[in-house]
Amino acid sequence: MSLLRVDRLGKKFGGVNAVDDLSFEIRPGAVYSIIGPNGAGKTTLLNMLTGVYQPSAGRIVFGEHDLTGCAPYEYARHGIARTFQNLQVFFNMSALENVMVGRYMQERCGLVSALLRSRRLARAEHACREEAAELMRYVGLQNYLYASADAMPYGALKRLEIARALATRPKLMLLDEPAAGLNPTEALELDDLIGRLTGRGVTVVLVEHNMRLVMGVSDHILVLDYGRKLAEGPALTVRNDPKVIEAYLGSAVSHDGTFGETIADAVAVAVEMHR
Amino acid sequence: MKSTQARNGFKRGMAAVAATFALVTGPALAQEPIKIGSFLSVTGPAAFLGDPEQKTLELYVEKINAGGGVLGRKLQLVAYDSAGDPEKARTFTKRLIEQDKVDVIVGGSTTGETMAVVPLVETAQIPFISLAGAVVIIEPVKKWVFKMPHTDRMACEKIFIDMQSRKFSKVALISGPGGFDKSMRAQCIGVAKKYGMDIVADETYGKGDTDMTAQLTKIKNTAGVQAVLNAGFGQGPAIVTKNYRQIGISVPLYQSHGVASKEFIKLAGAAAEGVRLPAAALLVADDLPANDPQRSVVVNYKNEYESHFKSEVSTFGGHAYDGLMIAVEAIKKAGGTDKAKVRDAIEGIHGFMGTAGVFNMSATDHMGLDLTAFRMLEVKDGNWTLVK
Amino acid sequence: MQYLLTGLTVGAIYALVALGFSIIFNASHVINFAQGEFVMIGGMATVSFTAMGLPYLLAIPLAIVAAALIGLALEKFAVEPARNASVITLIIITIGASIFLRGLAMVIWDKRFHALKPFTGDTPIAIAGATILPQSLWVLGVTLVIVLTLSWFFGRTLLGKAMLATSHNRLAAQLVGINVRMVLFLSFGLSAALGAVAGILIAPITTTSYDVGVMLGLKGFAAAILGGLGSGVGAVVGGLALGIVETMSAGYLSSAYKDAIAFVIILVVLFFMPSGLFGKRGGDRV
Amino acid sequence: MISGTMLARLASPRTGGLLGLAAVIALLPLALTNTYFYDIAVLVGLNAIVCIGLNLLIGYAGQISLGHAGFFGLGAYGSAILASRYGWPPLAAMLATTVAVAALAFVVGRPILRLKGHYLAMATLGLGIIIYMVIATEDKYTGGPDGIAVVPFSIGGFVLQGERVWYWVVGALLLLAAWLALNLIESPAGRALRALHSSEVGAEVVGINAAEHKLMVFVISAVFACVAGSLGAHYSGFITPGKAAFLHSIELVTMVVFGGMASTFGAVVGAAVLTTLPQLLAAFEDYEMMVFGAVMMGTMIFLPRGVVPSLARLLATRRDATADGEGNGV
Repeated sequence: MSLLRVDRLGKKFGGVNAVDDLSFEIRPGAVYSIIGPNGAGKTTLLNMLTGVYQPSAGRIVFGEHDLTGCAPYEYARHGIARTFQNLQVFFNMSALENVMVGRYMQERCGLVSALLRSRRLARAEHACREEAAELMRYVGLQNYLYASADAMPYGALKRLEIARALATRPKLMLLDEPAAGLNPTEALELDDLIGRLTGRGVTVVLVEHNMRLVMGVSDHILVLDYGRKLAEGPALTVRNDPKVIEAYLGSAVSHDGTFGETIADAVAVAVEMHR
Repeated sequence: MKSTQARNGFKRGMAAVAATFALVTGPALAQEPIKIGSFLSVTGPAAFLGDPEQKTLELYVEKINAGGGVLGRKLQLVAYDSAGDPEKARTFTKRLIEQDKVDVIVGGSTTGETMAVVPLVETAQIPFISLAGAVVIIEPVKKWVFKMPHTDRMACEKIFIDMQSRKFSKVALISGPGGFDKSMRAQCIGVAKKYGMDIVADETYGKGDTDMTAQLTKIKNTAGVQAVLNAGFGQGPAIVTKNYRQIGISVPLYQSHGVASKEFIKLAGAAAEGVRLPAAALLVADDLPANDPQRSVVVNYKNEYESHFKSEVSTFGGHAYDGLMIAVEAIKKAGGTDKAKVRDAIEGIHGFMGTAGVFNMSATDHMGLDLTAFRMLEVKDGNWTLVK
Repeated sequence: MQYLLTGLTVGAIYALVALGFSIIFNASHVINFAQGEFVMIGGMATVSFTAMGLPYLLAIPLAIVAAALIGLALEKFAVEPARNASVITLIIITIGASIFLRGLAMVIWDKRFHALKPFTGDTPIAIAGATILPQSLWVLGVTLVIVLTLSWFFGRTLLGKAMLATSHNRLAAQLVGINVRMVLFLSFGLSAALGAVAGILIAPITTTSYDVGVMLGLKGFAAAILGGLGSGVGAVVGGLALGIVETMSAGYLSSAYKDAIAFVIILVVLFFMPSGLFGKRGGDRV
Repeated sequence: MISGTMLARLASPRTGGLLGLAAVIALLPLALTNTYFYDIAVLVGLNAIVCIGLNLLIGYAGQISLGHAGFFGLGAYGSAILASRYGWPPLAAMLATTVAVAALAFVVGRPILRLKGHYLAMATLGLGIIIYMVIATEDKYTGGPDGIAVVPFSIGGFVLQGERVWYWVVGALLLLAAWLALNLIESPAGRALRALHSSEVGAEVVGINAAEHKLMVFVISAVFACVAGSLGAHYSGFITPGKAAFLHSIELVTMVVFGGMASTFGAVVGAAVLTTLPQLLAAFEDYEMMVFGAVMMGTMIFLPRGVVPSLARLLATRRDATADGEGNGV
């Protein structure tokens, strides 16, 4: 049984196909990575999987529900959470409140009881605060419990987004380049965090350039190129797929270093694969 | 002009010092001044009303004091700028009554401002002489409220009488967005039947509009229009007059007393030629025959104002003059500033010659002017002339 | 026909004011609520220069320069010191500036209305059954010249291109060596001058006073939004459209509600084109 | 330990701030030596109620409105027409007007709030102007630009009259308004508002329906304005369309930004300062406008976050306080 099914999905921007005729399925409980060079359509895909963009063609089915055409908050209410490549932290709040916003769906209450601050709400708020603090500790932000978001370093903000996404109690969590901009130590900690997420029963979709991270945690990999599926399969199969190696090295050479990170990663992958 | 307030504050401070001295040296020597309160639209869209009004009040309070004051007491003017905003007018009136404890209020450049303070003066029981135009101010009669200018209804009547004499009966109306404009429009429509006038078109323009040819074209295309009446003040009527000539409407154009100043002719330029309007005699002071009983009053005021401020006199300042003088007259008659007595004295004003005409107040008429107070004027060679 | 001519004249003025809004918006993303005040300053300054006996040929450039200087001063002393503040704070600053300028004008000049003589005579010209004042032709002609000059300026000159680049991407512009602060500074001067031109052109038709800027500023803003903020074509089309809609509804529908009708149309347009007629349709990038 | 939590509670904006506001309202009459001062205080209170509501919309949800005077005017005229012209009991007139305005805000808010930034500003401005024009033009019902008289407010035979009585009524309502606003801000819905202000996408992906929340806060702020307008009409006894005009809308937004966005007490301070300032500046006469403009500019240049948050921040840095310098919900 699949958790998420994507069927012939497409997205056009002014005549250019950012994502084209893409189909795949995600099974529950796994780490599913999507890789590909810059501009391959990874973030566009993620935006469609969370309702931020409306697809031009195709369908998105989550569990039993066809979510095609739904608004982002409806995706969230069905259990899909995400983080962003360009941070979407609420900088006008404290870190703790950021995570508390994540608890919105469970905590939602009527307007009247919000205005009058009913006893039930006050109690729920207290519990919410506790749980948010717990989640911050879980992602390793125990030192920032009282910080305001605009005073936190970049790496901490990335984890704050993960905590906020976790607070929604998702079934599926989409991480958009969680390692970008992190130093090597922080990136290593991320491996561990992703591992613990699956331990909690959350299915993870990882969009990432950091091949070391991808190869380390993925169960299944989808390789995109120019919005189309280049390869897909278990991590071991994909890493040995000659098409992938060629595309990666080829693109790296042809684009003449524009994707510096990718080149380094690709070489690393290539070396690793031929070992 | 620059700072009556500061000056007042200074005076008040001095008075306090003097009072302290008085306490030390014995019984008070100086008597309390008589306080005239005022709130006027010195700024804002009705500034062309409030500005000459305030200047007039200041000028004449000074003059009266120089002449020994009233009943041996000096006058003190406390004036605020209500900027055409009724809310401000209300607050300042409260301030005049509660804080400054004035004896009588002369002010209220616009009808909105006046009407906003009516409940206050009625409760506080303080005589209030309004300088605004609309007929609602004195109809129904409010015990403590009087007004100086002719009503808009009288203006309509005067114009319609003139139209009758020229054998017109089909009239087009064009009016502006302000309270004055709307009130006059309503009054004119109200009395039109009485004078056998048929309103065949009724157009309006908006605040700050820069062009009225659209409305005027509509009037031009209306069949049978014999005359056009423009109710409005400020910039609008000048534009209407210019556009009127531009699109070549040939029937006569009437304006209201709202533009009764030299400025209108300046703004509208050559297009103003032949425009008629009802106004007080002040505008044609020098044209009045020597035996006209009003002549000396208006000529004196005109010369006084124009030599002092180096700017042309307007009827609006004249209303302030009338208001102040009637207040002073009433205080004299009442023999003091007892508010009820002053009110009764104002109501008893009879045969008082002001710039607007002869005032005959009564319990049922808190304005006291009749149609003879209005003169019909026409613009000729860039100047106001009496229509004979 | 008469309605169309009138609408075009009125619209041309709105367009000039709207262009001023757009230029400052492009440079700073701020709506300059003091824009209408430049219109007033242009008209009033010309009135007082001619009253001093200066001929139009001297008085008009002087008035435009005066307005531009005030625009530059506004940028230097009010906007520049607060450049790190949020956009809404800057907007409130410009509102404060407009009140200040109006107060200043009231003290320097007076509260009365003033007329300017038309540039070339007062005799209406008949065109196809309608009439138009020579001054209206001036309005239309000068607006056309200004629009052409501006498109040349932004399309062909280095400074113009620099200003355009800044509006598209401030950071990138900075990186290629454009002095972004200078661009912001100049944009205030330029749009103040534009406003002044509008004020001078319209003064002989409508007369001028210390508070004419309020309504013209408002209409200019509406025109800029209708056309799409930051778009030059949009400002011109928006201005003309607003002018024509107003006069048409005054002529055919109800003159009392003509402004309301104009705003209803703007609202409807915005509901279907949330960035105006020619505005940039940008989605959020995440 | 107990006293510790008590202290923390008192320092929180909801408890401490409200107590402070209550204390100010209770003690202010000591300084109000005559009814003129009471009058000013009542006007401050009414403006503050509007600003608290408007601040929820502008400060917290980040949605600008340049048309709120329209709702204020509708409240005033609804009460005036129903109560004075048709003889409804004032309370019933007020409730009916409020329901009608809420419904109007709900209907027009949906399409309008889809717009963003300056376009939203334009749309709300247009809405306000349309409301104003209807009020000013339909003189058969509204009395036109010259305004209309309003009967005093009365409940079951008891007539609310006199500045002192009104002072306590408006004071109590102001406290209520502040309490409601603070509650809302601290609730999940309030956090949702602040979240969508900062990042609409970020808010949506945790399940917040941004459009619904914007609409909700738009309606709430319209209701605040409407109730204040209705009270103001009964209080002053006479209203003109100026209350619904564009300039009044600008004035309201200025109060909010001046006092400090996203600060309930800032809204109160902004209303207080900008309502009393013209009274203080009356002494400057012709220079009043200039000075007023200069004060506005100067304050926004030197305290760009608005008076209350900027001063709070200054104090916080001076005391070198703990990490929570922002003080949300102040």
